[in-house]
Amino acid sequence: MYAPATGKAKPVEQEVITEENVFERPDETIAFFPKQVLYDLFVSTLLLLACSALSYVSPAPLTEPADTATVTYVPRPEWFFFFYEQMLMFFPGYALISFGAVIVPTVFVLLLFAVPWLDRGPRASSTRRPFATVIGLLVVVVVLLNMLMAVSRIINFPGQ
Amino acid sequence: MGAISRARSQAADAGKFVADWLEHRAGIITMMEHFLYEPVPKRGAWIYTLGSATLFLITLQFLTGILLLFYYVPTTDHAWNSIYYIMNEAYFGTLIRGIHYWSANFLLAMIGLHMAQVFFSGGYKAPRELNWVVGVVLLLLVVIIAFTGYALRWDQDGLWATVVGMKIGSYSPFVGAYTIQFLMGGDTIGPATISRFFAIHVWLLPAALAPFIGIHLYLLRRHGVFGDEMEYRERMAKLQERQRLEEYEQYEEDDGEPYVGRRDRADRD
Amino acid sequence: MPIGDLQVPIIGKNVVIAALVQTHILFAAFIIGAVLIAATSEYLGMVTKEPRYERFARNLARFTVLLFASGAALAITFVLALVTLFPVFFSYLQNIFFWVFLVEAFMFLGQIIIVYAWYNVWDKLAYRKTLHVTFGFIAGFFGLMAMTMIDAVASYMLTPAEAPITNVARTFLNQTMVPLNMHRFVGNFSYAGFLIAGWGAWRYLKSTREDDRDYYDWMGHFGILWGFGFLILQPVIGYGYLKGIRESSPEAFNTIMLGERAWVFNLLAIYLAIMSIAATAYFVHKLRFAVKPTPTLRNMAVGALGFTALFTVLNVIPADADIFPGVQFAGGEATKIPLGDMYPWKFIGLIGLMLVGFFVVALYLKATASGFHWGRASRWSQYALLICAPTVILTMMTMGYTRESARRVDYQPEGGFLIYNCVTLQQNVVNENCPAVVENEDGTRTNTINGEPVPGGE
Amino acid sequence: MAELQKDPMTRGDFLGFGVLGTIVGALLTIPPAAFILGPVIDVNVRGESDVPDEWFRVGPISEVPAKEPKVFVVDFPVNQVYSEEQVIEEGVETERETVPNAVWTSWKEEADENGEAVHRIPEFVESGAQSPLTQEQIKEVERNLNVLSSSCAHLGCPVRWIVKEDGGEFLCPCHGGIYNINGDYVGGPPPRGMYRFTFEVREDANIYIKHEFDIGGEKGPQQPYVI
Repeated sequence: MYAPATGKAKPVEQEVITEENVFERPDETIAFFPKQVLYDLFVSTLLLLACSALSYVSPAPLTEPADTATVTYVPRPEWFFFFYEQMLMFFPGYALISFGAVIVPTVFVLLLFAVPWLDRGPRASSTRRPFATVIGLLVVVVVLLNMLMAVSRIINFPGQ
Repeated sequence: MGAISRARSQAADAGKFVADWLEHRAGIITMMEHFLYEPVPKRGAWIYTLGSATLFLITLQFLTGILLLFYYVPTTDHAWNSIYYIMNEAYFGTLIRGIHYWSANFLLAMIGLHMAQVFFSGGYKAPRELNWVVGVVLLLLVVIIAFTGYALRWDQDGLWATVVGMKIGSYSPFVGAYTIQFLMGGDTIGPATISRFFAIHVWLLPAALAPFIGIHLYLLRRHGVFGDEMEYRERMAKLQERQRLEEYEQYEEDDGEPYVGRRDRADRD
Repeated sequence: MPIGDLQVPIIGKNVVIAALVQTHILFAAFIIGAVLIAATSEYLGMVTKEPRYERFARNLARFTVLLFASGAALAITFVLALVTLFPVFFSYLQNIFFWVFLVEAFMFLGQIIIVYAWYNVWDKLAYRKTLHVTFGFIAGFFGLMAMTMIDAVASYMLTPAEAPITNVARTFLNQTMVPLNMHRFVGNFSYAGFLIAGWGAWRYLKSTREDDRDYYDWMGHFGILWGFGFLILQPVIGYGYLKGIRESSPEAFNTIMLGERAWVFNLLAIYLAIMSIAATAYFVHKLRFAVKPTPTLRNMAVGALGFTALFTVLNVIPADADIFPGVQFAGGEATKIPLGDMYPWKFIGLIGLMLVGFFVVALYLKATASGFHWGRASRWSQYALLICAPTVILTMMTMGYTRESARRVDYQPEGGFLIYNCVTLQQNVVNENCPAVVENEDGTRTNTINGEPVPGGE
Repeated sequence: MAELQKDPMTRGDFLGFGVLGTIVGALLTIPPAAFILGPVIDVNVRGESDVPDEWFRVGPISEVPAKEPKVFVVDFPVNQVYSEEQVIEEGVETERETVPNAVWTSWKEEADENGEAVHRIPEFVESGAQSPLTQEQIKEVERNLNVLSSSCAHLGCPVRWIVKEDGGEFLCPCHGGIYNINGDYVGGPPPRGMYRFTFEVREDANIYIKHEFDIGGEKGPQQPYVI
């Protein structure tokens, strides 16, 4: 009634590996159910414990009620918008603000969508496709550095 | 001794009967088997938990979000008080809202890691391009949900981050004014702003997010987990071995004498 | 004689420090850049199996090891000079940055051990190339960490955080720490790259044997690729750096950008012009020898050369007629030169230079991927590389002068600060909200340097 | 499962799909779009603003000090959703929703020949203004008064007044935008000076403003985007 699924992949000898079917099947596989689900559950429990502990150690923030007529409050973006706010700094002046704030992120998102069609090389490992890897690392480094610059600007702002 | 063994066999038969009945009616057993016993790559199992951790965090957000709905009131003068109530009066209120807040932060970090892992391991190569596109759509939805969610608590942080965010939005060419009036529900911040953000954060975007997660998982299961090239080391080695042998025969046919060694690449013409 | 009153007879204290630190930085910047370039070249040699990468990596490593000792000697004499000539200031700096200096010392120690070991085991580890290459990158990493620590001190002197020195985050991550570190990280590669290109060109012109000509022609190409490739990143990082200075030390910004030392940036624009035009001309010339000739790309490259010239000249136009303190024409400060002011003209110039630079480098990399016929480059292209080498050394020294003199806010020979708005050149504390001043319990404030109470402060 | 069966589609079926499809499609897209985009239509097509087009009292001009700006808080009633006038008139007892705005008021400052800052505060105001002001007194006050919105022109953060040795300046804490006491642009990322409210001074020596910025030039009064 139910098809028993074999654990081992088909014996490799008879199969002729060609350019197309080399990525057909990994060398060694494990069943999803016991092992992989266990690893996933392990990581998930860690995350849940972290969230619960943090929600008591440093509770979700709730500052004083909103007041649109304040002149003493210093607005700060959430941490995941730090790099975006810092990147805006590189586009001063009337024409460049809308360019840097809207057009640059839209172009970035469109490029992100088109990644599979921009990098069509056969090989998947990052050492075999240096162009894509270098650009990927560049983007990661620029984002991290902008985040760091935002942090140093926020903690050092002469206002407070 | 007879009673226990008889009870066990009766239970086994009953179990089998139920399983067969369900299988015939809904085919659920085969579906579960296909879901659970699918072979996945072994070597990098721990790295692939990034994706499932993201899934877990999103389900956590859905759960705690729905729980928060029981107490939250989306009007300008009660929003803050309702959250104050959750944090101080409701049993485990701090925990539920804490999880919602912290797992949101972890979710964005985890999505970053998951995307980086898939990008650097080349997981978007054919035939998995669509799954990458759906992933980017999920990323955008989560970022906008995070932005709208930040405003709902209607405290100083929330309000002013929204003011700055919308003012940035108003700089977009052509549609700048319309998007900001749509988000604010008029041309100034008021009660309509918070109810619109509430509607977007609680229903519009999660309702868009859920099916895309479904598609993401369906596409994953359709092509199987790619993992990393390290999962295909042996097959790659066999392929290169076979190609090299073919190359040698090619030399022998062209030159007529057995192959003696690789011709120097920088041979000057 | 009170402490710190030691005077150097003829040339004065500041010139001693300046001479020592300028020469040291010329060695140190090259060493940090060259170690990483050699490690990358070794990795490329391992991957592409071409012998020239290996030969280049080994020679560069030997040259770096030779330079290392003298660079270190200069550094120690520089610290010695600081301790003797500015004892009060240096001991105060040590109070703030003791741990940073300690970490820097250990990073320097690590760098010494690994760079020498890395070079000497070149043959022993030949069979485990990957391990040897990782050694090279670790050596480079140690060098960068040592530089990061020094940058924390240097950026603090120009833009001290207003927080008390117990606030480690604000003191280390002060306003210009991150941009300065990025600027120097990129600067090291660009500086080392141009020097390598200059050396390659010099040897190419002198070489007689055929394979020598190929090798040194390739070395010039490899050097200029590093040099110009990283040079085009500098404008945007420099912009971030200057914005950081403006936000936290406005007078320092005015001194170097609008005040008496504005000519320094005109000089920098001239160096930038020479290097950019020389590099782009070299690229255009080399495209002729590509294995897969691409005529369309070559014409576009010629167009790019035109644009580079246009944008660099736009950057060189001074803002007003007061070119150099003492050299004015037609009314000096008052007459504004058209196309001269920063916004929008110099801004367009810099952005244009960067975009054209990216385009040309991408074009050139595409041609490099398909390979070149080496050994046939013209003499003029090598002269272009030869000009770049001294220019990049002059740029390094001008930039050093700019940053250090930014604190000479009031331009009197005796005026200016050692730590901006806090410790003056005569090593006494200036105002009360400077981190050197500590608020004790009973509300009075004492100056931690000489212990005297500081008036006011409420 | 039964295998697939593909019958050909006749012209009639196609027409059926067309007509029924348009009906359902139109009903389920046009009204919902208007429903959601209501505010955009109100503001852009019918030109209504959420804030009634009336004058709101800011405060007496005597309270504005000579050398530095003073912030007043003005509560603008907001006609949005459940706080619209029509809703309230039908006997539903809800007090009006208001958006408090911070308004910086200061006397104009100009530098005379030798660069000294001169504050244009009229004498009769300094010596305590009697309530029925004459017309030209009003004219003089209106010429020398700055009534500025506290929202920074760059990204809308609340602008604050920083006292410095030579007077002071408006500073936006978010990105370091700097304006002088008259609200004109001095430095930093903002693309223009601070927004000015359309204001008038009446006989009772009080300042009255409307909830709109007169950015002047061809665009004329501009409905404030945010706050």
